[in-house]
Amino acid sequence: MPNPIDIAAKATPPALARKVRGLSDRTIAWIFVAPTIFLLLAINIFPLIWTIRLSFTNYAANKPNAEVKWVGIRNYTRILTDEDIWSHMTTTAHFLIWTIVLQVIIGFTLAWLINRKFKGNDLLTTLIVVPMMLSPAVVGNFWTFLYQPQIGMVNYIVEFFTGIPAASFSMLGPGGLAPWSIIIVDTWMWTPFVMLICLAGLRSIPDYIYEAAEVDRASKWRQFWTITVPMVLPFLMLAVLFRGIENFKMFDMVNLLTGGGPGDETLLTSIDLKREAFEKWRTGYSSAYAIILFVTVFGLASIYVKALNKVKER
Amino acid sequence: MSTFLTGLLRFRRGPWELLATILIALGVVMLMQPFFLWAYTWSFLVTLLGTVMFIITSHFPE
Amino acid sequence: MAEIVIKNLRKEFGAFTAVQGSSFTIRDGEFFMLLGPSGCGKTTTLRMIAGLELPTSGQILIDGEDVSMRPASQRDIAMVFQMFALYPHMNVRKNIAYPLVSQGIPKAEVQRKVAEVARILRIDHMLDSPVGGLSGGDRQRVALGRAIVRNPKAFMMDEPLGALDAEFREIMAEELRALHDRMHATTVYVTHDQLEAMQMGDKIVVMNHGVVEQFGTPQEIYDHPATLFVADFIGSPAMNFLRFDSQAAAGADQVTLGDQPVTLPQLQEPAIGALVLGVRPEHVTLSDTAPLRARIEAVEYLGTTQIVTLSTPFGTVKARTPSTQPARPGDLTGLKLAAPRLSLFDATTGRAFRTAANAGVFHG
Amino acid sequence: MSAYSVTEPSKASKLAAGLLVTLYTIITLLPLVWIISTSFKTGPDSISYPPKVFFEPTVEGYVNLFTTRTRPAVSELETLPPPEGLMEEIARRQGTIITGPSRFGERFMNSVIIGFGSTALSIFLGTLAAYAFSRFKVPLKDDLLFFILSTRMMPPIAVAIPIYLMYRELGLSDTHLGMILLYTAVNISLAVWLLKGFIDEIPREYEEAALIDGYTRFQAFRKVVLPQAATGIASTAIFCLIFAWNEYAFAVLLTSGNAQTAPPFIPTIIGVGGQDWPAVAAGATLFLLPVMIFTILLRKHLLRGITFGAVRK
Repeated sequence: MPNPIDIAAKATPPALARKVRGLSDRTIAWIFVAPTIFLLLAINIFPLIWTIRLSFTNYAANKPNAEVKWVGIRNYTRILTDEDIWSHMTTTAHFLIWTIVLQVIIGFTLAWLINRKFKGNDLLTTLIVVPMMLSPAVVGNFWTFLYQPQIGMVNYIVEFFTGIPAASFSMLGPGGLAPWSIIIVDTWMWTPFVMLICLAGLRSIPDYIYEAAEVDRASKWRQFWTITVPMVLPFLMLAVLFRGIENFKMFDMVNLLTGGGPGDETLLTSIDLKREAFEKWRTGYSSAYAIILFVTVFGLASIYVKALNKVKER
Repeated sequence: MSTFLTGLLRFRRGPWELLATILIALGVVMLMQPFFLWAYTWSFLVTLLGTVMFIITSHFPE
Repeated sequence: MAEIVIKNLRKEFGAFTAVQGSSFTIRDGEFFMLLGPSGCGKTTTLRMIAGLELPTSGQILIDGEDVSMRPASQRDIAMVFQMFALYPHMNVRKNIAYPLVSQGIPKAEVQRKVAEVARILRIDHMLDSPVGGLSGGDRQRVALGRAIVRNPKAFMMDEPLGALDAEFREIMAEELRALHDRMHATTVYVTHDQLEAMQMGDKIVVMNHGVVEQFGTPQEIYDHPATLFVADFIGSPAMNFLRFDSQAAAGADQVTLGDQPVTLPQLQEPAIGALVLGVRPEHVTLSDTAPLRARIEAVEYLGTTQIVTLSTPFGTVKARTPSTQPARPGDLTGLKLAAPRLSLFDATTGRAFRTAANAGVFHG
Repeated sequence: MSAYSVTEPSKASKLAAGLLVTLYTIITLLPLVWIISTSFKTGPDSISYPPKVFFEPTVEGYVNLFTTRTRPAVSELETLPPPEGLMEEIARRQGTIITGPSRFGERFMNSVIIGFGSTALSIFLGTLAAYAFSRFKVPLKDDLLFFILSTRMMPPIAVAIPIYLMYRELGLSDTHLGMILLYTAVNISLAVWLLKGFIDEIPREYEEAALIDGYTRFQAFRKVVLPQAATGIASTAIFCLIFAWNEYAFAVLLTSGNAQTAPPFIPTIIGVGGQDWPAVAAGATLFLLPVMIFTILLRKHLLRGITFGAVRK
């Protein structure tokens, strides 16, 4: 029985139909896509190319009339042999590794618990997610209040539970706690992100897979390691990559919480870059710095997109 | 392993993408490790190579 | 391999009773079918035998051992799921090896067994491919492989052909039966397809609304349905029901249909009130001289036979007759019913009356 | 005997899980509760030690947030006429007089204008592009989609330098338009990816039927696709809005007065004599509240939003 729609479609030859109905699909496709591409070219790609160009010069934005000299790859070689910047990179790595480790452990555990499907888990999930949606800048700002030396909530709670006097340490001051303070805030803020993605991963495992494993005489422990973990892993990868990229370029929260200090204990590369570019006005030099960060993020982003497509196919 | 090598030789996407991914990851690790200055110095080139390779090889046939 | 005994098995989900008090025995090496329409409790029964659900009450004995309250992992059974339930992140080899590795069997032994099973199922060439890209039939074979690799006490199969297209179903049904004939493994097989059940099973349990309606060999169930439901569910076209009021004493071999006597197997219990006479279409013959009058309504040509639909004072009757016999819609004719193959049901309870023919068929 | 199935966790484990998650929820919400409660404290209450859990609520923080005040000498204060209006009265109670409105209202409005402006623009452009990517054969489709997504990954600081220079040339520095365009460029990647997912889910048959009924592509898009994608468009819009609302790095680097949004402003709130914590907390509360509400509205699409539509629930 032929479909009435098919018959109607055959009544007008496609080419004619297109002419009658106005623009061809191809033209429409271009009209629809072009503004987006144009905007991105203007505000992302053009500046990027400009940055690349600047990165080979000694240009300084606060002296627009000074003579601009080509310096070849000297900016790059200086950055890549600078032990200070290298140490900011390792500071960033420290921040990155610990936030990811903590967020994965807590986030996965939470997701695993929520997946027990107890009553009210939807409500709790929604509440847990709130910190992640807030403005990182405002979050950084109000945590400075919680971290206030002597009078802050955090110091009080530590004293309350451990007896260590609140006046004896400062979360953001000297004494080596500052890196951990930013790790705590980042973990507080972004654990829900990892949790949500893990939860999606856990929920993507159909019940019958566990039933099959049960029949196949696998213990709960074995089921966890041979089924739950490997099947959630692609999702977890996604979360880790995304958090990695985000924290590699982390600026807002940390800038407000510590501004890189004390000393340069929490001087992440992006904050260092901001100082070079907008305080010391070494535009050429910091352009090279920016390109190095950009290429790293872009490399990670391409792996991320690959992971994204892999998860999407499931 | 042998399928990986033949994949490389025949310009298949999978193994080349894997190689590019490894290069990028290696570059990132080199950039942020606290042990060797030379590794930090060369990290950018490794990441750049991996990224360029990724862009090219993602157009290879499956 | 093992004998499975089910005693008064009952399962409730809250207020809903999925299975109410089933009892039957699956003998060692039997290919046993759980048959019924969807929602009848057959899958729940299977899942209770497998240990994926625990019964509300009742007993399950595997090899004489009471396993009713044990989880699946302690029952030593294997299962083929409707959607196959292959582990999507493992390749074919790892899927088949999983139950062996779970039990801590040495690697060499695992490799040997997997290879052997793969050879039996003719999937040795795809052992290293991921299960994601396999066709339905191949997935089915992998799922089977995973089940048979371990020599379990029994196999559970939950509509294993349900996810295959029609063409593959035929092939896989034959393969499954051949595999069973070779391994003689006790198999419990759930299906809603009566043809599949008749074709493959040694024994069939027919369930409806959580109740076991009948339990027996395919022939017994087909020839002597214990209830109106079974009579209607099994066979295509279904058994004809002639509804009438009458009475007959135990020992009688006739009932009065309208004003005509109809001979049937000797009754072993009295039958009174609203009755239903059941007759399979192939046991109805057209004869112009027969006293039971009928009018031909439609004729459906099926090659060597034809299905003739007739209207009688007792309801519509379908007859399967040789297609050489002339039959035209509108003609009046008479019907002859094959006396030894008739069943008599109580219209109110739906139960078949005990007769000389079906006496041996009923178990409790 | 309770219902049992291997995939159903036991009652005890459910209870334990529920308790643990509840505990985590309480801990994680504590800082937020603390900030909100601080916004209702007086200055001295906010910095008392040990921290005050029970206190007499006041809206001083909110008054201080929206006003600038001076602290005259006590003798001068006594000579003033009685306070007019509630705000004045509250200020007077702290020993200050209101000299004018603060910049917070202005900054808040900037956030609203730039947020809504860039959201509208990204949704408009994003819907068009998403429709094209979803329905037509666009050459180099995968590359374009990757390119669009990768722009989202750019470190803001890395592109801020040339954008700063470019805006300086074009006179877009510290303007609403400049910020709207910038946020649109950042948001459009999310909009395209998310909306493409939503439009992919609308069966093509509807449009094909409309085309056969004599609609043009444009009409089919407007009258068939848009209404069906409405929920998707709405949730995408909320995501874009939240991003623009929360953004800090570009805002702090590229704006200073005119077009500055609230996030760079809130930390600069300094009261009379040191950091005025209740006012900061009040600013944070007012600023975070809309997002909290949106989060609850969005909960069904949250996962999609944060994974660019890759994971659907």
